[in-house]
Amino acid sequence: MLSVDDIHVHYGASVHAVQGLSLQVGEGELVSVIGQNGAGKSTVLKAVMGVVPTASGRITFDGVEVGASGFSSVKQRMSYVPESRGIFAGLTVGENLRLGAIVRKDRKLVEADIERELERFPVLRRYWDRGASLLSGGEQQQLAIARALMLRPRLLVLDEPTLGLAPIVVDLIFDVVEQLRAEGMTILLVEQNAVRALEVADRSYVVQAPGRVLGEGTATELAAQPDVVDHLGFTPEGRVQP
Amino acid sequence: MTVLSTRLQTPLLLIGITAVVLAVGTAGGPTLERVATLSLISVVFVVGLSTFSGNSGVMSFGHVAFMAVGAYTTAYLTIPVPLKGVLFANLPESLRWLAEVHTSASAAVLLSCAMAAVAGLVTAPVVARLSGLQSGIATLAFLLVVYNVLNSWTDVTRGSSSMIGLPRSTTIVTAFVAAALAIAVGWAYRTSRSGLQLQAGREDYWAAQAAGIAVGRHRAIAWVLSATICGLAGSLYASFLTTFNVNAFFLSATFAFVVMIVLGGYLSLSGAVLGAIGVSVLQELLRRLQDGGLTGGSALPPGTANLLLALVLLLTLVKAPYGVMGARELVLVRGGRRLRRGAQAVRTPAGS
Amino acid sequence: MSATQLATPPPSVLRMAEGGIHFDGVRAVDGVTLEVRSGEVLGLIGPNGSGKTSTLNLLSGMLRATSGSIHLDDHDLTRLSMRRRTRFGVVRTFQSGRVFGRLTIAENVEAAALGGGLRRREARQLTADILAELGLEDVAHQQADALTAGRIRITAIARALASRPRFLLLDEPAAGQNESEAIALITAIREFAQRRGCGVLLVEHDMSVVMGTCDRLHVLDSGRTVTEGEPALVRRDPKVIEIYFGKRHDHDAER
Amino acid sequence: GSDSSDSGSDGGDDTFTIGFALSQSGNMAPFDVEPGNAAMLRIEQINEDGGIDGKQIKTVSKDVRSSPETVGTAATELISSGIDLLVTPCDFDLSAPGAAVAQAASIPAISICAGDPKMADATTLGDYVFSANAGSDVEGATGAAWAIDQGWKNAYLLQDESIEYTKSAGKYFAAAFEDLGGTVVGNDAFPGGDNVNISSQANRLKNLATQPDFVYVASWNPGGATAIRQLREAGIEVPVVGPAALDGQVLLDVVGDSASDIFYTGFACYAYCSGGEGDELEKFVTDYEADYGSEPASSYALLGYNMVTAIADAAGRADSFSGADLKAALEDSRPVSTPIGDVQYFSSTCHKIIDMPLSVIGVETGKISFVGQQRIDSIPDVGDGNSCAS
Amino acid sequence: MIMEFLISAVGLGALYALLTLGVALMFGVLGLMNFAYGEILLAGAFAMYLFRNEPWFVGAGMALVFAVAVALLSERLAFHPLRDADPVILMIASFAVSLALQSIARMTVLPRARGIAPEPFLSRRIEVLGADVSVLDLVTVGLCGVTLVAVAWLMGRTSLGIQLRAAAEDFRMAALLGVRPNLVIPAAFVIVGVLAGIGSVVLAARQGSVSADMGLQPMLIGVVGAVLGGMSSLKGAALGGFLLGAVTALLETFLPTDLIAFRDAFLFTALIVVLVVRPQGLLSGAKVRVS
Ligand SMILES: Nc1ncnc2c1ncn2[C@@H]1O[C@H](COP(=O)(O)OP(=O)(O)OP(=O)(O)O)[C@@H](O)[C@H]1O
Ligand SMILES: Nc1ncnc2c1ncn2[C@@H]1O[C@H](COP(=O)(O)OP(=O)(O)OP(=O)(O)O)[C@@H](O)[C@H]1O
Ligand SMILES: [Mg+2]
Ligand SMILES: [Mg+2]
Repeated sequence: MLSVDDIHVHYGASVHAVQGLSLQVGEGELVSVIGQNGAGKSTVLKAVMGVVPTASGRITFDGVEVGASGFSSVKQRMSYVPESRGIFAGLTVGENLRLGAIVRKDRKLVEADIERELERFPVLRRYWDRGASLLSGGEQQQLAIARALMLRPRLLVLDEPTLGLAPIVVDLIFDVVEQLRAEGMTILLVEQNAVRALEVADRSYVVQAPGRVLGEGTATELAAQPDVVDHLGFTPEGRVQP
Repeated sequence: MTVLSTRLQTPLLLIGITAVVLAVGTAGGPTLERVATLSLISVVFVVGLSTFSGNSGVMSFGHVAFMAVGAYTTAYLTIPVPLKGVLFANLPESLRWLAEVHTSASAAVLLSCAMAAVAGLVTAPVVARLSGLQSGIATLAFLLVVYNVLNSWTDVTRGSSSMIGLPRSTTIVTAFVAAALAIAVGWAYRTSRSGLQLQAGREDYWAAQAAGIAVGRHRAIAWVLSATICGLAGSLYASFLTTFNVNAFFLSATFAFVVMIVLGGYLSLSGAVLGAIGVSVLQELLRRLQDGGLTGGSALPPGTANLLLALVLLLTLVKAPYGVMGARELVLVRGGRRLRRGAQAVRTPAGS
Repeated sequence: MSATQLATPPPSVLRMAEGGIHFDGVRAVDGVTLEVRSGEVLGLIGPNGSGKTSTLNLLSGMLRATSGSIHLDDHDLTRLSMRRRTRFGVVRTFQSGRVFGRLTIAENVEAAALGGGLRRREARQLTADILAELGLEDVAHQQADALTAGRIRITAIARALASRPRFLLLDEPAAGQNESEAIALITAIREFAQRRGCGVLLVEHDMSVVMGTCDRLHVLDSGRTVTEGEPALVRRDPKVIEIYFGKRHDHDAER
Repeated sequence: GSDSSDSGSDGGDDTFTIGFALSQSGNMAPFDVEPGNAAMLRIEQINEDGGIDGKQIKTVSKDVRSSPETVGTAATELISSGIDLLVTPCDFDLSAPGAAVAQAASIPAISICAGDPKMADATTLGDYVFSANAGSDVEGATGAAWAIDQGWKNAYLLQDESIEYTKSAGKYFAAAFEDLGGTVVGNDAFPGGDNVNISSQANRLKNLATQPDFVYVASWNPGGATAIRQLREAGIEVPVVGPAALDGQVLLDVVGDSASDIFYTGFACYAYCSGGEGDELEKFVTDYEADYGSEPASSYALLGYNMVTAIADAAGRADSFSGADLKAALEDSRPVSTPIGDVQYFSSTCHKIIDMPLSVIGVETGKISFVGQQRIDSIPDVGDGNSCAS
Repeated sequence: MIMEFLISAVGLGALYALLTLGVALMFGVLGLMNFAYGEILLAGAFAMYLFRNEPWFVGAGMALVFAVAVALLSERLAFHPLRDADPVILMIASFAVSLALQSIARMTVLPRARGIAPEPFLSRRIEVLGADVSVLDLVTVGLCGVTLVAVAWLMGRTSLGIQLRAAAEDFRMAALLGVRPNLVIPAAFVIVGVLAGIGSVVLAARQGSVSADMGLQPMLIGVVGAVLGGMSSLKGAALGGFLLGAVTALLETFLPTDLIAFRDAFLFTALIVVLVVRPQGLLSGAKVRVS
């Protein structure tokens, strides 16, 4: 469904952050990307969302090229939770949430979806009328995820969605992710919590700076690759190496 | 290259560039000499402005007022006493002595700087307290106040009438010396303890506070220092033109200087210097172009020069949104003449 | 860090008594009393929005307490500005990094050293030491803007260290770090605290970091203290499990 | 080769070169463009008539773009290109830097229409500096004399504080009016500029115990016109008198069709103004329109035209075109004939027009028309060292 | 008499509030301190001049059209390519736009000031509560009120308003959510153009003249008033503008004649004092948390 083919991304003239990375996400699949700080994970997601231009390579979603003229990720129903959360500080929590569904025409269902998200993240209901920047870090993260879900996306792109969340909310997020996957949503997930990421994902990519794939496959498959295990510092089946 | 010489590269290069202006001006006949002198005076002013704005990140619209203070002080100190008797016939009793004082040209320059510094000191507490846009508007308000007082206090300032009869003591050489001095001082401040802390405050006020940096105090220091340099520019300007009136120190001058500093790159001293010289050269080229001096006689419609200036300004901003220099400084690396790449201003897409 | 400028200060205590702050009806912090002693790492945990950052804001002077008091030993800090508190040695970092974007990493650290009142030469020396200690030498002359989120967080910590803290208040320093990096960071913080006799207040959600670093834990919920004590005990507290760790916490702690 | 390095000092030259450093662009251009055009028109005419004693007048123009620095630069450039005489902008302050350059080079500099009386003083900017206008002192005093002639005894002075021209017009009006036996029953001021709001001033005036016979509005366009309009809107219907800077089509447009009883002392009545045309004036307007496509929009244009007549007259009498000789001839001006009658230009102490009849012009229900000519014998001495005062 | 002073102060205050609103909107929404606002006003006023022989409402309508057209044009040519630039740069760009528009106006249609005859209806005076009041002042107050309410509703309650504020704050993120910046940002310029158009109608009616540099002072008033009131709050901005106007009128009323020339010095000193006491402006807008 999503296909990233040998892309290169530069920042300015001197930083070549992604160098020939490819990855595939099939319909209904949950794919995670893990790797060290600065490996280029976020950059790949940005490229997928058309936030940064690719110098070469192709990214297609449903056969349509991303970044080609006229393409809008929203039209393709792709939702994105960026690393920086992208909360609008000048808007209220409610306005932020509504903004997630700004392109949707089905007003009634939107209201229902808002209700669903408020059930899921009660804190949002509590602060509905408040400026979004006043929320605590973790509360903002919840808002960002809820907003992304408001689109009813076909592809959900999450960049470290559990950043700054309390363990109990981290569990909630992973539950949500699993549930969405069960409902058939396609998800591309970047996560520092590699253990959990490998656990929930159908397949994972291990990325190494500067933006290259080191290994790819299910947790078990990855566990069989010595350089991956070496790089991660633990076996991807869930146990910390001594 | 030793540490010392790397540190001194930028100011030396910049002084070298102003020396080129001096050379061209000296060799090129009276008109060119005049233009070169005025552009060197602009360098002094813009370096002064940059000492505040470049380090603090607050764009000031008020510095022209310091220039005015310098110019008026110079006028009071150097206009021959008999002429002053005529010009300031209605001085209030308490200020009568002003009509009698007279100093040498060099003392006048020093006192002009001192007066501008005093004006800077008086206003410094306000600047120390305000940041960002508020500060920008406060500086604008300061300019409006100074302009209004100069324009209306006719008995003392001659109101909107020109000051006349100043002896011509600014030459292209003194202008060059002043520009070199200003660059040296500007650079010394930029790399000083206070300068670095102020730049930190520019980047993030709260983080700087958390690092124990008294941003307001450093802003005030930079303000007073830059006021002094701008006072110098005003003094040079007055004794170069030998006549001026209050309108020379108002919005159009402010905008002209702000254009210089922004085009060059308002965060860097090199940007200030290059902007001042570049825009001066551009202005003169456009003037000659419009008068037909470049096209061999056929003059362009009046106003073309201003229009072209606006277009060049816009185009430059579109091509180089942080000015020509961005936040970089001019350096020579290992003998080869090129700009340092390290400090480019890459913005993070989608925030970071 | 060179010993010349940094003789270990006498042991001391940073204490907030009954501190509170509210924003338009929300009691973000509601009568919290806590103490950090030099040389120890106190973990401050709690659900999202429980008032951890706000507590840190009160201690650092970013926010003025609406009630309660803050003392460093006998000095009353309650009314002092953030900057003055930094000069007293109470130094914080921010949840979002907040480096000086268009300065280099070295300048970031040096500016803080100068802000702490050091002379130029001393500041340069201290900067070099800190950069070496945190492994930032290779990027010392890069502009801070161009770094990854992880490096930015480390730079923020380096900058805090340059203020020569007696008490270091860290807001989620390990967020966005992967495991090995987080561990390296913990080690650095711990070592620093012990060597310098510096007290650390650590706000963090990553349990491996919290459990591995903290001497004591203080748990907040809705702006109030839930419990306080040894990490091992707190982790088993059913109340804390209910509001914070959740059912799966055992798994978490293992990673 | 007239434009080579042979400057004005070379008397054997067969051309006479005038350098024009006027604002053709920028905010001061409206004041310079028409007088400049009219001056060029007059030069053309003189050249067609055979020039000055057979010598053609040559012109070089530089746009000074309303900027004082550019005036100096343009003047330097013009003088080094060998002009015999420099014409500087209508505004005194914009003229000054150019005049200073000319003074240093001993080349006469004449402001095309500066009205500030200080321009007239040979000791201030220097003895090579002149202005081809009568000055706001004359205008103020003339307005006062005319009002007295109407039998008006009580005046109210509404002073625009924005420029020197308006300040001295007001000052000389008040002095002359009291000299002539009138009373200034009150005065008020407003800051002027293009954002005029005089409702407070109007309210104060309306609540005055003694209502004046007329209001002297010492202001300039377009702010002055706006002030008059706002006076009328506030219900103040007494006559209004003002100086020449109120002159022009714009006054009529601003005050509108229903406004009446507005008078000012202009230089001529033509084009938009009816009733004053003599044949010569009519010819000036037609010639101007033929050259520039529109009628002049204010009577300042005529000042530029007359200036050239005076310059040509002096140059014709000068021993050579050297700066010193030209200056001497200028200071020894004799009355020259102009479309508005004889005008007496400079003397050695008074470097502006010494004697010129001013036209009193009135606005009556949307029409501007000639009311009469007014001459004054002397300018009151207000103690500001005015070298042209009696 | 006091009543008359008050009404004229309120009238001027309302005009200033109108001017300020446009500047504040542009800043609040786009981070653009628009120095070219004065030339947008100029365009409106010029339309009033051009259509001075038509019925008054035709001129007023065309003023809106002209102002909107110039606003849109400036967006397209200058601000569009600079969308990500920082506020100082945008401000300087707007200054360049202002310079260019002014030069063009001078070179083509407005080489010198032009007059617009008074509209009899607006220059009438009527009796209100025993005071003799100008209709223009009343109309200004009414227009200001209606505009304020309309803008507040538009920005706060409509989807366009939300999208605008979002796009202003984070251009890329808004686009990722489906906000179409290429529609929404020009929409902001349209709104600002309409505001400027209304302002220019009032301005033209008061001043009766149009000149190439007429926009400068109103623009300064707008900028200063907006900062005084608190940049990020429209209500604050309107209040700031209103106070600026009212205080100006009061100073003119109560300053002795020989000090009236110093009106601006008093006014702006007061402004500085207010800023020092309340750096965030009189009404600060949405609070943004530092963390
Ligand atoms: N805006 C930017 N300008 C310059 N360089 C950048 C920018 N953003 C990222 N980089 C560089 O690109 C590389 C990859 O960064 P990226 O953010 O994709 O890494 P990441 O794998 O997401 O890291 P993390 O785990 O810390 O989030 C890094 O070396 C980083 O320094
Ligand atoms: N300036 C403020 N104005 C209004 N409400 C605020 C403000 N600051 C904090 N709050 C509220 O106070 C509560 C506590 O916030 P705080 O940031 O201290 O939480 P936290 O414990 O740090 O959470 P997290 O783990 O998510 O960072 C939150 O509900 C937040 O919405
Ligand atoms: Mg990342
Ligand atoms: Mg927090």
